[in-house]
Amino acid sequence: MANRVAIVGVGRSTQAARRPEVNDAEMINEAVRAALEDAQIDIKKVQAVLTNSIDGFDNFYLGDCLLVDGSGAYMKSGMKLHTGGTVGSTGAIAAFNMVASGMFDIVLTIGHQKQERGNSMGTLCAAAPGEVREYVQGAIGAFAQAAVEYMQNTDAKLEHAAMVRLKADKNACRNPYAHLRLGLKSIEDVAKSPILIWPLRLLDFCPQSCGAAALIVASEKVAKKISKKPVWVADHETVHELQSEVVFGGAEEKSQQIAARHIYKRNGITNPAKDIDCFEVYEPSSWEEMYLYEHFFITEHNTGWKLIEKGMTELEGPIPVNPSGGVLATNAIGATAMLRIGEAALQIRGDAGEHQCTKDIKTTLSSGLGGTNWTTLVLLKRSL
Amino acid sequence: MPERIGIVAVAQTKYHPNRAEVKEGEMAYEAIKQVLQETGLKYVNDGSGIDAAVTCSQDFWDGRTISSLNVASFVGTHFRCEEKVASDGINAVFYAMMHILSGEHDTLIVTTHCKESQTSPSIIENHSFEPVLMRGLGLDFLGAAALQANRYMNKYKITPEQCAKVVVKNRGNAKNNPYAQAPMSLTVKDVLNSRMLADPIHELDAKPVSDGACVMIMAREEKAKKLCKNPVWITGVSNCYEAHYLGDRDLADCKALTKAAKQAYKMAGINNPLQEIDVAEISEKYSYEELLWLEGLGLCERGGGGKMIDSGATKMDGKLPVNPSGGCLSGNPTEVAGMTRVVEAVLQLRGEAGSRQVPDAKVALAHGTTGICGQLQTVMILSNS
Amino acid sequence: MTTTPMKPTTPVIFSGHMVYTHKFEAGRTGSRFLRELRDGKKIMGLKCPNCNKVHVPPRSTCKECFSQLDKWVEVGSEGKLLTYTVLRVPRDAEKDVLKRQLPVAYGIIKLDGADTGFVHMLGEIDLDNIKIGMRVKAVFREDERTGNILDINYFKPVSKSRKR
Amino acid sequence: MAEEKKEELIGVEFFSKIPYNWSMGPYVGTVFTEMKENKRIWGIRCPNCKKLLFPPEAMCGYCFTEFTHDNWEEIGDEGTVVQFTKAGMPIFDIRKGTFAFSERPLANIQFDTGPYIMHWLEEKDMEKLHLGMRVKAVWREQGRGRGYEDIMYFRAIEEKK
Repeated sequence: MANRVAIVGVGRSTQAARRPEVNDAEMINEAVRAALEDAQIDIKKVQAVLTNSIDGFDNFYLGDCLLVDGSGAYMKSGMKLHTGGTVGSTGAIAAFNMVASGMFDIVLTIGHQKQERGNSMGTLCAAAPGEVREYVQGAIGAFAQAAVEYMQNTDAKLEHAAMVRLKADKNACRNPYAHLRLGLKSIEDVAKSPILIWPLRLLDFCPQSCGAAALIVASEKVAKKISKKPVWVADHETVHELQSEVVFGGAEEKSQQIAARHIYKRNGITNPAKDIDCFEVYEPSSWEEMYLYEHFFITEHNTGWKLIEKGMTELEGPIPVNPSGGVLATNAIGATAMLRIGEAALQIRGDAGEHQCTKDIKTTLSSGLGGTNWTTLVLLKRSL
Repeated sequence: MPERIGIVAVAQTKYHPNRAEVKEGEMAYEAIKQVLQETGLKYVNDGSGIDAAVTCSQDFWDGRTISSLNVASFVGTHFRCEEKVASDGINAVFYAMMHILSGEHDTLIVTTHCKESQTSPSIIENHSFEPVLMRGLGLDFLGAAALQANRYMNKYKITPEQCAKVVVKNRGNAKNNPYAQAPMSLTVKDVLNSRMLADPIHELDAKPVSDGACVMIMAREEKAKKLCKNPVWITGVSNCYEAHYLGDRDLADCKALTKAAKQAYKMAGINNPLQEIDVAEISEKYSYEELLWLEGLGLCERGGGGKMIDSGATKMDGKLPVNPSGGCLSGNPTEVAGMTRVVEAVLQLRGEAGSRQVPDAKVALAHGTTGICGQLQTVMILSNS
Repeated sequence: MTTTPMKPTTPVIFSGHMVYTHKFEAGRTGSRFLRELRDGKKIMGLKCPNCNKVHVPPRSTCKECFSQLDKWVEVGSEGKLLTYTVLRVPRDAEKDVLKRQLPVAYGIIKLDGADTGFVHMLGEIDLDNIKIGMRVKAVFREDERTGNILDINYFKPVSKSRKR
Repeated sequence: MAEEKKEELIGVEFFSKIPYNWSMGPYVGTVFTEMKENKRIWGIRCPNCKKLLFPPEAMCGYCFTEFTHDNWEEIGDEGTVVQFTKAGMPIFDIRKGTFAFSERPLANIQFDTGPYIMHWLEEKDMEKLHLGMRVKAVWREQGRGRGYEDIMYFRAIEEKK
């Protein structure tokens, strides 16, 4: 990148199925105030504000203009970025680019969504063109298909998906900002959850939450001046993909592998499991997390299930994945991909509180998933 | 800024009230094909072609949750990078510039498309009002603009005739623009006799429903010089948000535009905009807006918009020709309007504006607005030297 | 069979709708404002302790100084008309959302005691000589107020006789 | 505080129905016309990368070559079921704004010639369905020019010997 960029402030609003006590602007304001507090700066120092979310869920046309009061964008530069589920990470990457370009020193970027409002399934199906919408029933069918395929190709069982869900819930119970904190004790607890579409259980799929996330991104000279623990943005990568019938899983390489190869090659990462200390991945289903272990080359093809079985990716484990509880516990879709980056930054600073990993975290990789299997990756480091 | 960003190729579709015969992507492809042929660039990953895409469209206008999927195949997004800006097209150019300056990619294709005729603009615009306190009133951009027009015209004694002159000028200029949708030879009386939509805005005072797309290829300075012999440089750009609630703003004023213009002029090293700018392309969705935005841009004193149009300074032979292309009033879709202004400014600076060419234009201004009463204002200065 | 397919002679249009029912939460601040409209026929504002501006309709953040507002103030239901317009032609938004008989007049009113304008409708008014600066007064619905911005039916001119 | 709890929070409801007249364009328009007039399904074979694209677009998104009108290739209306689901719960239909049980299972069907289509299966009894079963389109008597809706559903046919 032309100029070095650091995250100096991370803000999260509490997430829940419904947040009737705040409107959208006030919910965003919670995350913005938390980020300003974390960065120890006043809103006047912020030069640009990006307000990102998915219009369909908000039912706002030009949501960034509508929420100026809450976002602090009044009389400041800014715009709205909008890609599918990756909108939070695209908004963060846009902020990194705006600062790296040298045109801005401090940029506030916000990811928010209130999914209590309308029916999310309808908006997800509306990603298909109008003439096909009668024959689309959301992404859950695609995830179910990928899960069936995974079980055929490996020895993974339903229990392994339950282990992933159990890990997510254990971590979420240590994260006050997570939405679902169920206190699941065992795999049997997960097994009680009803099957939505075989083999996917209700608990195997991400919830719909209301919440906001905010990041304050600063240039090198500003970051060193105002922050004791800036988190450096080493690299980021965006790979989109055209709609393919086998949306998830499938034999040949997809955007996840291609994005991972690009970012690893540029940063000299040969053994991700060793070179990267912690992963915050965007896993809409328990099975997808096992796929992502393989797609991000943390382990070989068809062996993702072994990692979860041996507890390697627990919070205390050698390769912690989603210490924050991940998307299975919290999914306000506009904020979700940005939370992956924010949580990773807090791990590097050691400020994650209860869900801080036991091992020392110097390098993290955050991923975003959305659209027709699009992938965004952000590599953060404690020092460049 | 040490390194400059160049626009190496531009194209736009002929704006049309109802492009019922093509899909959104195919409409955009009409323009995309021209820039690909002109530059010979391909979507390749080895740095010798187009590295990534920045698109600009709205889910509400396309009726599709992720509307960049409509152009995905045409801008080469398969296993490549694409980002969508969901504000006016000029902001996509602004973001693409920063994307290149950040070093992530060197050459970008930037597109925008919008088909207003396929849906109800009024209902969609109503969705941009705050739901609890304003949306229930059933306002859309026309109603809000009429509130601003009355306030502005009342405070500075701007007359309906002066607003009508803007329409006469712009629709007349459009006769020289093959891409314009609705060129017209009008008199002030014609405009004032057209049906009243919402006091004081007559039918001809407002921009018509329009379909269209435009596209440009942008590159880092050293690559831009290789790609074309006369790249146009973006020397200054900024944008700024006004308040959302109409009651929070003095609608006779446009503080956000003034701030954005100041920052853009400072970046471009412009001290006296009226002297140093040779041609201006301003986003005027309603006739009064051209006068108000002229004041905000510092091209005339506060309240002097009426005198400026009376003086003829903004005519083609005036001191500062404004909207030689015919502007939004002669037909531009909402999302596309801002980028069309940039495209027209580039054509002026490359001397390719045909019969609407402002002779030896060196510095051009392009301006775009997003939202109710131009809540997000974007100002861009371009030059060909 | 490699016979070529038939090209459409006229554009093939696939018409449809996107239909949502959405419930927008007003939040604690917004709900208080709407409750006061419904129960007390009162228009409330929030005063910023820092820049002493009374925001009507109320919002919990002052956009100028970003401080959080919680000092409720009742403002008058009468005020000065800052600007207006009269919608003469049918618009889908008005037809779908407001459903009132055209022409409909809108106005921005600076209520006594408020520092920001209040966007609403005008009624019981001669549409052809509405004057900016005239004084208008809120007329609340008497039948069923539901805690909605439309609990105020419209603002009507204050008769000249009562000079202030 | 206790007083806080019973504070009445208000939500404002909006029923938003936005009309769209999407144009199908020359390529998908051709497919819809053929489905209506001749009950045949066409796709476009990309001359360069040989992918058979259904539904077609004006340009191949994989190798960026532009199509002309002689790249059409018939797809036929028989295929095998790759995946099927029967939503247990009512699904929100954004075209009508209502929740509805889908009375038929929805299947991802791969045509014999390669491309995929998502459509209804005639057989409602899930037990009688299995992955890999062969199906054939059952066409509406009088096509309405609404493309996939001119096919009522896909009916099971005997396996290929």
